[in-house]
Amino acid sequence: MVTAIAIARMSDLFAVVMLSGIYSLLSASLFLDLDAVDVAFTEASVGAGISTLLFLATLKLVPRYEKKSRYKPTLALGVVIATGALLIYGTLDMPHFGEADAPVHQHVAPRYLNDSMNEVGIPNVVTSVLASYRGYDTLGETLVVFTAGIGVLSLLMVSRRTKEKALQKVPADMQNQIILRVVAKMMLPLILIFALYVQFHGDYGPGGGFQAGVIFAAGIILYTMLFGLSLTQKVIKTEVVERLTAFGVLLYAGVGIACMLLGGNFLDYNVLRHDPVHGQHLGILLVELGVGITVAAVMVTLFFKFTWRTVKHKYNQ
Amino acid sequence: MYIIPAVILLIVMGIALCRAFMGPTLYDRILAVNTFGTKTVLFIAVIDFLSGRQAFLDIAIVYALINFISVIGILRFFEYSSKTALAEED
Amino acid sequence: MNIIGLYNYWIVVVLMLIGFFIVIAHENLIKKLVGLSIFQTSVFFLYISMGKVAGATAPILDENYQLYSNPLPHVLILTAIVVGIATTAMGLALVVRIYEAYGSIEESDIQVQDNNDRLEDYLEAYGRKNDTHLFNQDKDE
Amino acid sequence: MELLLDIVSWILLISGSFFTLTGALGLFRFPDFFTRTHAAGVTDTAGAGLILTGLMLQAGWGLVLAKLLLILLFSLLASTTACHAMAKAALKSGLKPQTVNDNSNSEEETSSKP
Repeated sequence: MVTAIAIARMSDLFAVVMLSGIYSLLSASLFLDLDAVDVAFTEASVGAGISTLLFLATLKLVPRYEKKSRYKPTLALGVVIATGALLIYGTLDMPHFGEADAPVHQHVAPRYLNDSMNEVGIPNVVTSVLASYRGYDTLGETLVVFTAGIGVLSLLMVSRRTKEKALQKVPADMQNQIILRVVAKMMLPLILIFALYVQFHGDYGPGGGFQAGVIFAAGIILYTMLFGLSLTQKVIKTEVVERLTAFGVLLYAGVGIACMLLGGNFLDYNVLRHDPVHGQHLGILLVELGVGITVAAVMVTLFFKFTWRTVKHKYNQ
Repeated sequence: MYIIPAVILLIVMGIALCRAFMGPTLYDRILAVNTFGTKTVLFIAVIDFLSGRQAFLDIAIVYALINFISVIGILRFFEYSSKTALAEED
Repeated sequence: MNIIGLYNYWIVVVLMLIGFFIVIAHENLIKKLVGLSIFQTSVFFLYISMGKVAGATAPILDENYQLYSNPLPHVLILTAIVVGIATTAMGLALVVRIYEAYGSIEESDIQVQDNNDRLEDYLEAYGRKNDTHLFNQDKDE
Repeated sequence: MELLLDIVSWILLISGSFFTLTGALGLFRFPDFFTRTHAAGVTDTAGAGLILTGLMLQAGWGLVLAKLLLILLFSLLASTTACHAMAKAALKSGLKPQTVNDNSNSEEETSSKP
């Protein structure tokens, strides 16, 4: 909370971004305290990692300082306080914090908790709800991520000729940071293996496609930051990454259609194998893989686009 | 027995946060962010043992990784604008 | 206890208001996006804190534990976070384009420029190109 | 044996906490950036190492131990490297270490950088 207030006050955008990094670390700890392990996982990797990096990448392209506003914020403050009073008045009827018999816990949650072991057969209820019970929803979310990737792609397009010209002129960054490079080289395989572990261990512990995708992307972004775009392009072609974005979504939807072909409903994994529980296992594994691929590819694409934009600007100067 | 390290780590996180708010130069802020991150990693590890359920160490690992990556990212930002880095006015 | 038991909602409300305030009171677009993400986090907190059951543990089934927190909010928020970053990235890309087009990311500057452009079109249409005194002068301050 | 392990890990945890606390005090009280880096960097390593070792003794053989080892490895690598990079970047950007006299730099922070 204090962090949020400090964010509101500061005019140096850079400090603001860093504080928002701390803020999301803090909120992830809070999520952990509230038993939301998977959410803490996601918030830590997304909020503290990727979003900070994206904000920084944008700050490279725009001015760093905020101008003093010409208007007095009294009106805004008034509106905010009025809203707050209404909201607090609204909370007075809410169930107390931590109560077990609140209405939220009555409806579908008991079924998930009691039956998912028999129906889906994996211990992490969050994963089973995510990938199996609410499979449509997750497909939708993956599509949203995909669409955002496409949107950024079209907004920040840099033509190939410009890229090639710019690469020859603009030198790679951080050439002189030898220690950083060596350490990053040591850490990179560990990061990637850990991402795979998160991906495939999501059934049993915290983790899953979303988190693994983000961690994988973070590893690749680390490499890009230290070794420059041209070297990364040799390892991972932009075109390949962009196709992988679509491939993930298609894999997800393909599993659904395969279920239909085998005589079940869309995304009804029970029919994938003879034993429904095995079918669920296979289905969740594939679907999570699809999610992971899409998320990782979209995040990498986003970062690439912002970085290319920076390179282009430097070239134009 | 785990409660003492947990409390001390919380205090330390508070102090690091103060430094991040005050920080005369930007580098102080980065340093505070880094310290805050490592202390969070330790805190989560200790909390895992405190709650007796050790399934959540993955999160601590993610924190350690992300912390490193974001510090590198911040430093890389300064490869471009190192001259303006010191001219901070609050 | 009666009212204190609601403290989690109050934290949510305060966070939400801070985010809201940043969004409406600041003119810098990046600051607005940061405010938006604070707002977002407050909603996440609302959901997650509703799902918490006192004395329960994380919803990963284990024989040693009986009481689990509600997994449903976790699922919703998990996907919401990732979607949130995707939309934030979209917003950032828009900010970059706006900066390239206008040379500023302050809302008021952009508005001034837009108005001037419209005025210019209008004057041109009526053949009064030389009435430049009508322009808002604090275009590039 | 159990008791011995408990005692040792107890000592490690307490001393690790002590180190982190002193480090934080240093971070808070020291006069300029480089001394702060020194305080934070050294105690990060020592404190994190001690606390994680203490936890490891409690963990017993298994996946938990491996994960703790991994965290230890990461924090040893990452925090020291980050401190080094920060000090280097700060020095390059023109931030001068505070000196005791005008002619002699205080050794500690200059020796940590190549």
